[in-house]
Amino acid sequence: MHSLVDTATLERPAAAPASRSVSLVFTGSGGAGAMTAGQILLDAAAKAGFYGLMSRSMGPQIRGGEAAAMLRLSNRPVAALGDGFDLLVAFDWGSVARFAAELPLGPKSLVLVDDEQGETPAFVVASGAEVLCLAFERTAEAIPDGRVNMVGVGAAARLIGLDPDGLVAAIETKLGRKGAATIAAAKAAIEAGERLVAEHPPVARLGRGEGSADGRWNISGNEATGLGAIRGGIGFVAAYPITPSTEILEWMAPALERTGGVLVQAEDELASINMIIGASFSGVPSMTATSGPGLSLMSESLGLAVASETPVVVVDVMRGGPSTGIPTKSEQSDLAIALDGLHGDAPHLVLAPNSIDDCLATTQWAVHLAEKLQTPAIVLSDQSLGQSRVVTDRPPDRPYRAERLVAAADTANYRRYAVTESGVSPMAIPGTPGLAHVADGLEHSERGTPSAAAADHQRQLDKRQGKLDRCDYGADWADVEGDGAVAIVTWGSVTGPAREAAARLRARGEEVRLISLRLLAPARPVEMAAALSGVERLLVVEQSHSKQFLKYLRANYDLPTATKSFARPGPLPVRPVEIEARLSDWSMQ
Amino acid sequence: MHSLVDTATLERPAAAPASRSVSLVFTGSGGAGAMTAGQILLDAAAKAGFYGLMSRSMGPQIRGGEAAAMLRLSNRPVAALGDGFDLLVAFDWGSVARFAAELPLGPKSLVLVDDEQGETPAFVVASGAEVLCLAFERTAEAIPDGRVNMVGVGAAARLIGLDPDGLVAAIETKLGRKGAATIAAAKAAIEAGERLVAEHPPVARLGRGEGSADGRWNISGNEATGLGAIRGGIGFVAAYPITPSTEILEWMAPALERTGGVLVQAEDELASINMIIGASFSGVPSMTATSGPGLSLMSESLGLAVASETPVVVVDVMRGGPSTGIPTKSEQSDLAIALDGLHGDAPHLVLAPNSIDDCLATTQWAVHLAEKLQTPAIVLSDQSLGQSRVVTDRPPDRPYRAERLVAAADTANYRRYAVTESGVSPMAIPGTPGLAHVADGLEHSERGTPSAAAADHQRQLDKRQGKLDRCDYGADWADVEGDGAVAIVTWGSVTGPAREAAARLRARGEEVRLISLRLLAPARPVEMAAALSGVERLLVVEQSHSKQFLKYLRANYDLPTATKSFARPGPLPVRPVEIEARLSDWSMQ
Amino acid sequence: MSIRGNLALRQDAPAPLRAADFRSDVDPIWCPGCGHHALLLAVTTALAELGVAHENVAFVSGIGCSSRIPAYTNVYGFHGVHGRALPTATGVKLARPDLTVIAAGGDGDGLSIGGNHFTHACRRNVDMTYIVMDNQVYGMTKGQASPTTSADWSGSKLTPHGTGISPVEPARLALVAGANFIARGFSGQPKEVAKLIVAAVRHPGFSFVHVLSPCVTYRKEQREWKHAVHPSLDAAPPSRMDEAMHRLADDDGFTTGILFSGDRPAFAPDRQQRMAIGSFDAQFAA
Amino acid sequence: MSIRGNLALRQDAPAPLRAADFRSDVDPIWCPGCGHHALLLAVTTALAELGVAHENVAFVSGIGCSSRIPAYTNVYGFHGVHGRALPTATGVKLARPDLTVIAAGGDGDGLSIGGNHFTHACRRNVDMTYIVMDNQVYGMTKGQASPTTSADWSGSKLTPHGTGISPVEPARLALVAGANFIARGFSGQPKEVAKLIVAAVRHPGFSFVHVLSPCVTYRKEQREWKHAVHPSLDAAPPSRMDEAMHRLADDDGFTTGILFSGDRPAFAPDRQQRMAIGSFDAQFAA
Ligand SMILES: Cc1ncc(C[n+]2csc(CCOP(=O)(O)OP(=O)(O)O)c2C)c(N)n1
Ligand SMILES: Cc1ncc(C[n+]2csc(CCOP(=O)(O)OP(=O)(O)O)c2C)c(N)n1
Ligand code: SF4
Ligand code: SF4
Ligand SMILES: [Mg+2]
Ligand SMILES: [Mg+2]
Repeated sequence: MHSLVDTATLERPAAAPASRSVSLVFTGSGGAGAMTAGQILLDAAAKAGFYGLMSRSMGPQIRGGEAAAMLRLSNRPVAALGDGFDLLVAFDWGSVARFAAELPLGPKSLVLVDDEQGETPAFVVASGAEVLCLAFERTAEAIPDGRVNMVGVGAAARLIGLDPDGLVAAIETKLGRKGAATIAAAKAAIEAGERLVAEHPPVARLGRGEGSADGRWNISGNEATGLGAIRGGIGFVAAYPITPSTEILEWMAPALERTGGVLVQAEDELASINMIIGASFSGVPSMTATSGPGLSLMSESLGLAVASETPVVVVDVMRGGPSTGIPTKSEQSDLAIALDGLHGDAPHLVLAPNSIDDCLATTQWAVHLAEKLQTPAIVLSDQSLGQSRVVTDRPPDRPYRAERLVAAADTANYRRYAVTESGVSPMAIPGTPGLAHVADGLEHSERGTPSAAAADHQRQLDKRQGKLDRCDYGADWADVEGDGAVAIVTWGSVTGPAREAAARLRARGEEVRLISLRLLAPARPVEMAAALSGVERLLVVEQSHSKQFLKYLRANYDLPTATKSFARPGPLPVRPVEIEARLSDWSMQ
Repeated sequence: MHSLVDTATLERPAAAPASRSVSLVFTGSGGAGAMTAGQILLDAAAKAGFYGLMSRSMGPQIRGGEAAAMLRLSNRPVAALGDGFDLLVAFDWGSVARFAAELPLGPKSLVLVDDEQGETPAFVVASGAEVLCLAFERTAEAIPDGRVNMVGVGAAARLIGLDPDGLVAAIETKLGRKGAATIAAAKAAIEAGERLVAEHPPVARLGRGEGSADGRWNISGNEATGLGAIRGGIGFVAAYPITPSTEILEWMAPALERTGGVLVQAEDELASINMIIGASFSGVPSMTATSGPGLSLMSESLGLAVASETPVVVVDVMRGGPSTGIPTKSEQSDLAIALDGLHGDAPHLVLAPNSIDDCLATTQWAVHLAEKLQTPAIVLSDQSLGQSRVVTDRPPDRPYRAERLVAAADTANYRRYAVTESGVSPMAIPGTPGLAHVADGLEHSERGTPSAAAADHQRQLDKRQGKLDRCDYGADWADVEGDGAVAIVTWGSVTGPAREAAARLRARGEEVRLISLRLLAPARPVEMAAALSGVERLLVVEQSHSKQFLKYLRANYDLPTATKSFARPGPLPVRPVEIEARLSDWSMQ
Repeated sequence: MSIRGNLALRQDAPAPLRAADFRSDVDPIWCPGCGHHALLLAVTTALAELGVAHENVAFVSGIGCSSRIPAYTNVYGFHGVHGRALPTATGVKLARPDLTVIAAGGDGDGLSIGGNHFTHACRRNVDMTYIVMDNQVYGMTKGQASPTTSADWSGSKLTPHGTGISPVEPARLALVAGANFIARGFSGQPKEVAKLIVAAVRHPGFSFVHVLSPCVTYRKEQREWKHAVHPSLDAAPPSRMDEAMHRLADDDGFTTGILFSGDRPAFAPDRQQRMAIGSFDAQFAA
Repeated sequence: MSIRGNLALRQDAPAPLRAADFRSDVDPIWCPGCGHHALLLAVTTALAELGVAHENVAFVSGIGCSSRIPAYTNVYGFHGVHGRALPTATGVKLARPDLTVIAAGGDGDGLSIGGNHFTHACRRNVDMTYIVMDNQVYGMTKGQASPTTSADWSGSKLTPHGTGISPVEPARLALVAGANFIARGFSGQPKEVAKLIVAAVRHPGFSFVHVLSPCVTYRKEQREWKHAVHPSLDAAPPSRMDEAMHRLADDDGFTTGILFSGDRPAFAPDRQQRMAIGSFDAQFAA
């Protein structure tokens, strides 16, 4: 068993009548439809009044490779995958062993598999899970147009005790356009699936959720990022496709068409970043989305945005690195380059959403801040946020809009880079009479004329750093939750499991503080000192190999002597139980 | 007076008969020949048995702009410019005021200027320096083919009391090829210049140095870098021109031609870095040279070199940033990007020469380490090292050569990325039978096959970090000099003034330690702890605005509580007196 | 605001403007005698002739001696990084179709490091004008070979025996890449160059003006260009790519005038707002 | 070691090799039916036909479905980053002229992000072969338009009404950029493609082989290419650039065969060692 998780602690209760939370996964080779199965079950759970989350994991094959849809459903908002899976539905064994480490199973887990698949993979056997071989394939074949994944959905729904109404509604919404016959076939397959496991005791009894789908959202992180960008005021996007960020562009292209904006596919990332700099210089809030390799290519021109004081937003949906790395899997290892990847002294903004739905608010805030401070903002999302879907309460509206400080026409003696109290200088937008000037990446005087003088350099460096340092970022710089002398500090997607670990400890009566940084640069020493005040033990949690977040914290903040790091590279998600264990036993490495 | 230096402390003694050290500067508009004047005086001082150093400062004009040749000559090795200038020779006032901040003058300074130049610039007046108006131009005109800069050289040589023999020898070497008439004209102009100031008391009395030019070198940092590269074993260079690194290429192109290597001018920096990766993959130690903007563009492919474990050396001759910044002036602000500018967890080497002649040894060491550890090495030089010349003792030969761990033909079951004890895996060079494999920037198994498995990722990340951490770097990781509870920690070109400041304090009987890091990455916590042991007060000195070096130190090392930073951006050089002052008065910011 | 081609005209029609009305008070850093001085005059003359309002022109460049040009005019300018003038200009024009967008820079900036953007800008055919100030050398970095340098030029220490590499002919490259208008001029003839720039700006889509502009410091021999250039003898420039390929196949690289005048419509994404931002929410109802 | 053109021949002459002798044991990640499978066969067939020793071939690629190809052969391979196969291959060949160097990749890799290296590699004329596996789409990132995609293809969510941008014709671009050998093939005809690759590798200087290779997942309509391609009717390919420009001006983009066969000598810097390293010291005597 490759899992790093101690699966003995899995939550599934022996004959759990009251369980209102369940983790399950569908796996299968490309054609099997594991993703659709997961999607429909998530929709169904939402319609039945549950919260939930679905992550995806894919093999390297473009088509026909193995895929896993990992779900967690609950009557409480779900922030992360659980510690392991209660139920694994395998349409075929295929190369499922490649996912072994991503599929923690335990003796209490139940595994369903097609009964013609032959030998059970070693990691399943080793887990001690109960394996049930079912006639998935033959059952599907017996139904006209019946698909095996729908049989699996039926079996799973039954075993987790999900109210069947939601399932019917989900099918009708999802397959509505495909006509009555398709819907009928799907329903028949689902019912057949339910019958297949009718005799088996359920792994959970979800029933109906207390809530209702009304007012709830079902959204992916990449969609939320796109929506946040548009709400913030983005009117121009130039980008070059790259996994796992492309869905942001796919969502934004039609959306911008409707809002009167433009999205262009650029020839490469050097073009994307310079196109958005040009568009922003001309007055339109602009953005690009990419992943690590693309962000690397933008380094030089991000510096241009800093020096010329042109606001732009760059979303990096992180994947495994270095280099091409692991393009389809998640990691938090672009933190260092986002913070420090620009030559020269180039202060800029770095923000990170810390949940799937927070992609909306954080991206929107990034647009607002970039525009307000006339500087580039890098937003660090990752594959596990971007490509996962969540069923959640409708995210609240935030006041963050692009509001640029603009100079009035014919201002006398206009100086583009005038030193002001805030450090922000009114920007002249092309088309405004009397303010023509040249924005420049060379060091310059206040007027914008190139200058190599020490005094001009110092003045402009002070100004560019000062405007970031002096800005009031309010309470959103971090989520600080709970109290006590023990704290977890983390960022981004790892916040989900950290939050859950903290909640579990609190449920046991222990005080735990959670500090999840949303604004990573500029550093906020005063706010951080307050957040850390009284903390004696600090656990730094991140998904990187070289402890990038720990180093960032050490460089910028004063940390308690008893500071400990839990850092692991991708692609395995950090599980709540792992954080919990390290908090419970401080001697654990 | 714009200078940040307290010029009241200038060294020039009132009627100093025994002074054996002098600082002087020639300025003039492009055509005046200030650089040649400086060059000849430096050569002459060398031939007369002195050590010396010459830095250059240029205006933005391509041709005809203002230029300054800043010299320091001494009977001891010279590590840095002094605190200010004893003598300024201005062929014209031109735009010399632009250099004001770079030309610290004081009441004891002497300024020579052509007597037809009109009003003395305010900063000269404010300095209280004595101004002597001389008939430079008319004197030159009176001599057939006489050039004004030679008149200036003569006047300067006389005023610093330099033995005239060296001057004659320097002229003959420098102008030898131009024929006897040119030499005669130059000599006549020099003599006329000497006569012009015959009545004025000298500012110094150098006379003859104790040493001899024999065995000494006169070399620029960029040349030393090129020589170090070739000595290390570089056989292939691809690069794109950029100030202030181009002289490295200009020196290496003919040198490589002679050693059987190749230098190609690439279409851009993306091409340069990938060309050298290709060349190195094929077995030839390879290098490029660039400056900040070019290094930025190489970020992505540096990560490829890390992941594919292909050794390459990238020299960054730093200039003012961010963006295009101040291309002709020095700064240490590419430290952050050199350390952290790669996406993903991408451990690599970062080294920095800490004197002009150390460019040789450090570059040579970088070639050795990159090849030994199969990873990219970034060498951080800067404009003030690269474009300055030094007269110094012949640098000792170092044993550092490119020695790559190579796999033997037909090795059974060859795995390119095999996990070994050192972390270094034998590399198969194309042409070797039986070892064909694919080097890959995707994460991979030991064999090199792409893999998204957590276990392979962890294994290769461990290996790539481990090989750097476990290497024995010996004593060269830093220069640790002196003892005591007060220490300066610095790196790169700022080491020169720091070393001099420490020497001055020691001369006054105070104990001062100097720690100058040559190996910046990987961090050396054990060695650093030893170097810092017993230190109670630590002054961190660097030439950056955002305290990049301080942050690096905090992130990686445990520093004394009483750690203080002296950080200033370029282009003004850090002066010894400034460091001295901060050490003497700990309360000073 | 009236928009025609890549042209944001003045609304108020005051006295006709002259070239000097488009010069800023910044002194060029260029060497005395550099071809770029005359090219600057050509640009300001063209701007005056076009009758554009200062504030409606965006003049974008990269890095190089040539790329300093925007600062010497008094329209809106953006002096970006080396090689990226064209994507920057593309962003400006796509975001603000009402502006007249001109990009300029050197042969190194536009054809070496910026070469990819050049071919893609030609292909994309956004309504803007690109001027390459070609001196067949990197002036700013003190004289290295560029993509237009002839194979036997041995004036750089990096290529002391010549580059050994055939130069690329920018007009040919622009044509097969898809530029919609191609002209060639010589900075020694600033009035003619001004006319070409006027025609280029007025032409819809991506217009490319290749100007031979001597570097008197590193390529003194280029003073001879004045004897080499000769106007095109064609009555009218070709308007089809195949036709133009046939003509350029036989061109010597010194023909001045309009070499191609295509009729592809400019790339201009539809910009009408149809929907309020809030209305996206419905998509996400659980 | 015998070196002729871009060709490192086997020294030992054992039994003739077959295509299968150049396949590795790694399974392609490609979709069933993808054109790249047949192209792989063409490459291995060509290697066998060329009679090169496995260890003397360097096969370099970028990123994309196509760019995975080196791992499926058993020669030395380098799978680099997106768009940079050509500079990497250039470095290999300049450092090791004794190796046979082949680079390959997709239309996105080679003509979009890698477009600058493409034109400069053509110009530089280093003795190596470049194969573009053109499916007019980004397969790996799930179906976006590439520089060769026709303007009206609306299959991508990023360009739902078509790109509106004229595609570039790679052979034309290669020609004006300066490639010394240009051929076009169709992966549905692997034997013919193999022959083109053999001719390309044997030709001195930079040889470009443009292969139409259908993406059956995102461009199902490309299955029809088999009806569109037709062999060149020319007796012999043109050898002068002007001549070839005239021919390509009238080409429909589906002509297969050798389209240009130039005679520029390959760029190959002199590599003779004349001086010991220590002898540089004298330069620096004070
Ligand atoms: C990324 C980057 N690489 C290199 C440089 C150095 N550089 C500045 S201008 C220039 C070339 C200038 O040549 P060209 O564009 O032909 O303009 P010219 O000076 O000849 O007018 C180079 C290589 C740079 N500024 N940025
Ligand atoms: C710097 C960078 N940008 C983007 C990507 C994402 N990416 C991977 S392959 C690819 C395009 C593949 O298209 P093509 O080269 O035509 O090959 P195909 O898959 O069609 O064979 C892209 C955009 C990347 N890996 N690196
Ligand atoms: S170096 Fe050449 S291009 Fe640059 S300003 Fe001087 S003459 Fe002009
Ligand atoms: S997506 Fe297209 S190009 Fe990629 S493997 Fe599948 S068929 Fe081939
Ligand atoms: Mg030029
Ligand atoms: Mg493709």
